[in-house]
Amino acid sequence: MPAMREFFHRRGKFRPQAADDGADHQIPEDLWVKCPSCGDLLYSKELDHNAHVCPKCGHHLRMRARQRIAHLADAGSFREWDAGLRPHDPLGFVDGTGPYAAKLEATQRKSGEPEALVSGQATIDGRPLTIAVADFDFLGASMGSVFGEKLVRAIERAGERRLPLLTVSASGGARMHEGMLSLMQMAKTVAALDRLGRAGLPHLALLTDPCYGGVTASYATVADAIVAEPGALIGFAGPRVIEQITKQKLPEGFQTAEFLIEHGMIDRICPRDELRGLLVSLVDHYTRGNRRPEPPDERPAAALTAVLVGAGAGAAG
Amino acid sequence: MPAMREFFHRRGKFRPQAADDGADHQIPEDLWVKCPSCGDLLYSKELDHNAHVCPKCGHHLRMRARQRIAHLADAGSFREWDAGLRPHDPLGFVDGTGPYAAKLEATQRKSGEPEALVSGQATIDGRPLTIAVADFDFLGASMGSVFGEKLVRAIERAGERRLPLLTVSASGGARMHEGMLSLMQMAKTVAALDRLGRAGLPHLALLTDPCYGGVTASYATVADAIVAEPGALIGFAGPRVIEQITKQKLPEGFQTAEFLIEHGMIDRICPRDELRGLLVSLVDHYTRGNRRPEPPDERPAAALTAVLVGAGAGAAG
Amino acid sequence: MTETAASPTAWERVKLARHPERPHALDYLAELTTDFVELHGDRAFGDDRALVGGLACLDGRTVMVLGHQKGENTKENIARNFGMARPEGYRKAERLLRQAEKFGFPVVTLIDTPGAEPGIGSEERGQATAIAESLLRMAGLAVPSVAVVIGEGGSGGALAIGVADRVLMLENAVYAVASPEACAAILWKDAARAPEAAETMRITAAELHRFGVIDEVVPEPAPAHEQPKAAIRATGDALRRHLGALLAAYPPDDPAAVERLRDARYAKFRRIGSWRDAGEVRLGLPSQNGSGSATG
Amino acid sequence: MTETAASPTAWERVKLARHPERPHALDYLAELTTDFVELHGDRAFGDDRALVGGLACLDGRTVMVLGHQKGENTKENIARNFGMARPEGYRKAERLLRQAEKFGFPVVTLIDTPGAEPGIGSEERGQATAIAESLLRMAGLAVPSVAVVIGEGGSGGALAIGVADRVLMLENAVYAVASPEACAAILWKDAARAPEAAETMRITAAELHRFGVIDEVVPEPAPAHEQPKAAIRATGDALRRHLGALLAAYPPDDPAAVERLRDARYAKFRRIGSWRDAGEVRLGLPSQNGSGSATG
Ligand SMILES: [Zn+2]
Ligand SMILES: [Zn+2]
Repeated sequence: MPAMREFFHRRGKFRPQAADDGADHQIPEDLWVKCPSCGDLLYSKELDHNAHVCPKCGHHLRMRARQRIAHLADAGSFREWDAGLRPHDPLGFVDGTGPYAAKLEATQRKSGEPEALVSGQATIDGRPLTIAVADFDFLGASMGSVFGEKLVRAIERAGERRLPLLTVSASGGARMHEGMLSLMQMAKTVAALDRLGRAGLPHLALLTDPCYGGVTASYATVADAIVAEPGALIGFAGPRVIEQITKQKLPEGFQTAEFLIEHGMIDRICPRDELRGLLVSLVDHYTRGNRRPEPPDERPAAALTAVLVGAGAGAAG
Repeated sequence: MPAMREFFHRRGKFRPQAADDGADHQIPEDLWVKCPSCGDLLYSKELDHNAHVCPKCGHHLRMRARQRIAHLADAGSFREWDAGLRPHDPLGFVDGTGPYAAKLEATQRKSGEPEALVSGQATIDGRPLTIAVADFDFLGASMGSVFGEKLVRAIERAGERRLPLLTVSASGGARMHEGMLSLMQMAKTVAALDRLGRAGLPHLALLTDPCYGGVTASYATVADAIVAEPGALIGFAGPRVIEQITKQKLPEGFQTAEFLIEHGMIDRICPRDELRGLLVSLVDHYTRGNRRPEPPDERPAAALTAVLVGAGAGAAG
Repeated sequence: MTETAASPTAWERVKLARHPERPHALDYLAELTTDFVELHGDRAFGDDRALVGGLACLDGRTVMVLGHQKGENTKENIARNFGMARPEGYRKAERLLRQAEKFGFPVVTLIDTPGAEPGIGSEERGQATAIAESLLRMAGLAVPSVAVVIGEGGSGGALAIGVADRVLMLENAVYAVASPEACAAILWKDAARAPEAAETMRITAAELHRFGVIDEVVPEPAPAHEQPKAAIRATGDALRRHLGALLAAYPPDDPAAVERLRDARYAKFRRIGSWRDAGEVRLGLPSQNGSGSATG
Repeated sequence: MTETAASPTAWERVKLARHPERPHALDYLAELTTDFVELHGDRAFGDDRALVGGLACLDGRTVMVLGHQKGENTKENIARNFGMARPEGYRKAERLLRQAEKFGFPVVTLIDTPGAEPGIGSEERGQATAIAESLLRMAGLAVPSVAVVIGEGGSGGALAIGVADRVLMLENAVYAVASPEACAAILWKDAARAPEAAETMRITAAELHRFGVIDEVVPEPAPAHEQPKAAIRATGDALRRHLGALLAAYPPDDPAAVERLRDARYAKFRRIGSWRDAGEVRLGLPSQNGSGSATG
């Protein structure tokens, strides 16, 4: 995740919701949270009730993956998939702070998640869909083998069950600790989406703050409709890297959702309290349209499903 | 042809090779031609031998359609199609200088052509292909009904005979005197090219000076490979119109072939003396590739040919 | 300008078509569709507010809509560039047309533009190429399409979203190869002769129907800026009728229908034009509506 | 840096892969193909000289070639942006991939880039989107494809043209999720630790072969900058062998082969990765080459 760290430090705008320096900041943060935009101290329960939007200035604070699912999905509708998949250390990777394996354990303990992606099936206002949500608190939601594998299984199941797919992304990029295996998840997830698209099923992408690198440059932007949250930072290279390399001052609002829509890269910016409504409309449209028994390029849907089932790595929860 | 006239007057750069003011300039021009770029007086026979490229400065002067065919095609190989198609005046169009019908007659007499497009079959270095060449001396090669109809017939025959298509364009745009019937030739020619493409046959486009409006915005840029001559002016709106509307000075080299390749709009700029070689390479490549019995979107070639034959308006020469 | 009992002249219709209070594309969508979700951007350079597009529900069916959009006031007109699309607009159109194909959405386009923007940036980013690629996509579209000229049909920038299976046109809309002013400036050397140019260019719905360029004239009981809802409802009726007929003839769930649809669309545009064939001194005028034939 | 009889370290290989005299994409085309016709432009914004593409004849067959292109000297390096492509480059690639599909040309890509350009303009014009769309097109390509990492395989900007049916890699090429310098700067807080980072990142051809990321290592009898023709010829041999096998297995004139080809490509990338499944405590390491398996 080449770009991740800078989001914790740049201009003091981003608060590390879970620092990865080993210190445990959880106790004070449980009660009071400082709004990274207006600086107000917010009572964390109130913030929870307001879907983590600052009641003072409207800033959209980051959400954990399960918070996001709770916010978007109908109560009790979420059935998780592949919760048993765990990352390990295929490269024997050791960096300046120690082995990757140890870092994984610490992160799992602190975040309470086994990996940076939570996936499953849920309903939104009664509409069934497949959902895959990145968790920035797990190593900056960097995409490694398990992130990719869980996402691909979710995509395959969306194909099998003929359900729309919703991805909710935030990421610092590919996970460096798994080397090229991480980079290849870009190819793997996009390839799965290519098949989903040929089967005529929609992929709706929600981009949240911050979304960078290999995630933005792969599955997250290969979508039929791309929605971003207000103010979210989204890009390929991180702002600090660009500043360092180009020696140029970045323009005001660079890489915000508002910048992206102006440059034609996303379909909508949607405030969090209107997200469910927009997703329902999109699901309805793409589901209504999805009447053609054969995808545009002549592939019989039955054959496709068979392939997806064959390639799929097992039963779903 | 909204943009045509300005090419005769702008900055004194363009010499009217056939003026349309009724005066007959042919006698002096037959012998000496002034290079529009360096101003040198060139003996017209010498210019003919040099493929209308100024021996002094390399400027590519405009060529008549039949000069172009003689230059590109193998000697004696050209068989013309649809020479009997003639424009007429469907709208009863009368402008400040009189009726369109009278203008057509005068233009035909002066240019020696019945219309602004010459089409047929020829070989280039032994490779058979379909060729359609615009003649700027006929009302600025504006695209009206006959231009469109002849081009569409040529495209359909390229499909029937499974030959590559080469179009050589120069134009002031759609022919205003035939109103919306002219505009619709954009749709008609592009629709024919859509079918040619689905049949897996290549369209090579050569853009020559000047190429504007409805021609650039339709068939001429719907091509697999787009080649332009050096210095050719190519665009959508004419430079004078843009200057008048925007009140901005146009950048140096605006709308030249060199400007277009820098902006990603064309594949190659090719000097006239290398054109045949480049076209042979392109024909060879696209003909070698053309092995798939079915076009990418599953349409049986046989059915397509049947449709093309059915829609075609008669036998070819 | 007042509307008379007699038929308005071509030039009067130009003014009606450009009337600032005439309903624009989004007014039609608000009245005729539900659940409109505008989709933005060309995924390469920008979002053009002069050409809007998105998903909408028409009689319980999702359609992909595209339309030029003029502003309702000066400020909005500046934001929407007076309905003159840039290359980004046509590339957004092309993107959404591909999406319509992918999901089998029928396409509805609403044409209302003075023309594609003439400008330095538009040339730099390939205005001609963007229009041509939109034409190509519409010509080969795998789903049924209906275009409606609701106001100003200005040249190639209008046609870019007009290569549809059915082309309808409001009674007081105009559709022209160039603006009458531009035509007059070039061919009369006097832009003030625009009314004459408008007459001889044959730009009214009735004339274009006679020439086979459009398929049906949508009546305006009163000029649309006076009774917008009436015009929009009449448009809705025609739209539903044609879309219904197309969907019945080319069901989205019948793969063979795609080829028949493309063939029919090709045949429709293939015959437009008028010429004389020297051998027999005959004309090839469009025969679609059984009218418009003449001998030279 | 000298080449030793012992196997070079990862960091030594980084330096070999970046050696300015190492042959670049156009050198391969000049040596291995005939009649190369470069095609330019993305048809929307620009022509990126850091990513070249065009038609070339390989053993009597036309192939579509794409490659990152570094400069041969400082001046050319500036023109070619040191082989760092901008969105226009990836959009040109995507356009030419579509053309390859249309005409049934097999695709050959040559990977050699420090990475996609990080810059303000590149972000404005959607670097991420352009790479993602190139990935998507390669993943679904209807024709066989072979990618060769000939020098520096830098992150997403390299992978954008690397989703091929066969991925080959020269012995002294490297292919990495990030540059060792960037990795060291972030994870060691010290770019000077790049040699260590290079080691632990597993970026050499031999290691990536073991992990199932690449399909074959192309031997360099001597480092390619010392004996360029030998390296190019070895690459040509491998290229021809793999392309031949793909064309035999998936003949361009067999429509059913397209689906089998896509399925096989999907299966190839589908299995890349390494994880533990809690239920059985097993690993899902790539099995393609029968190696690289380990227990956690
Ligand atoms: Zn706040
Ligand atoms: Zn000269």
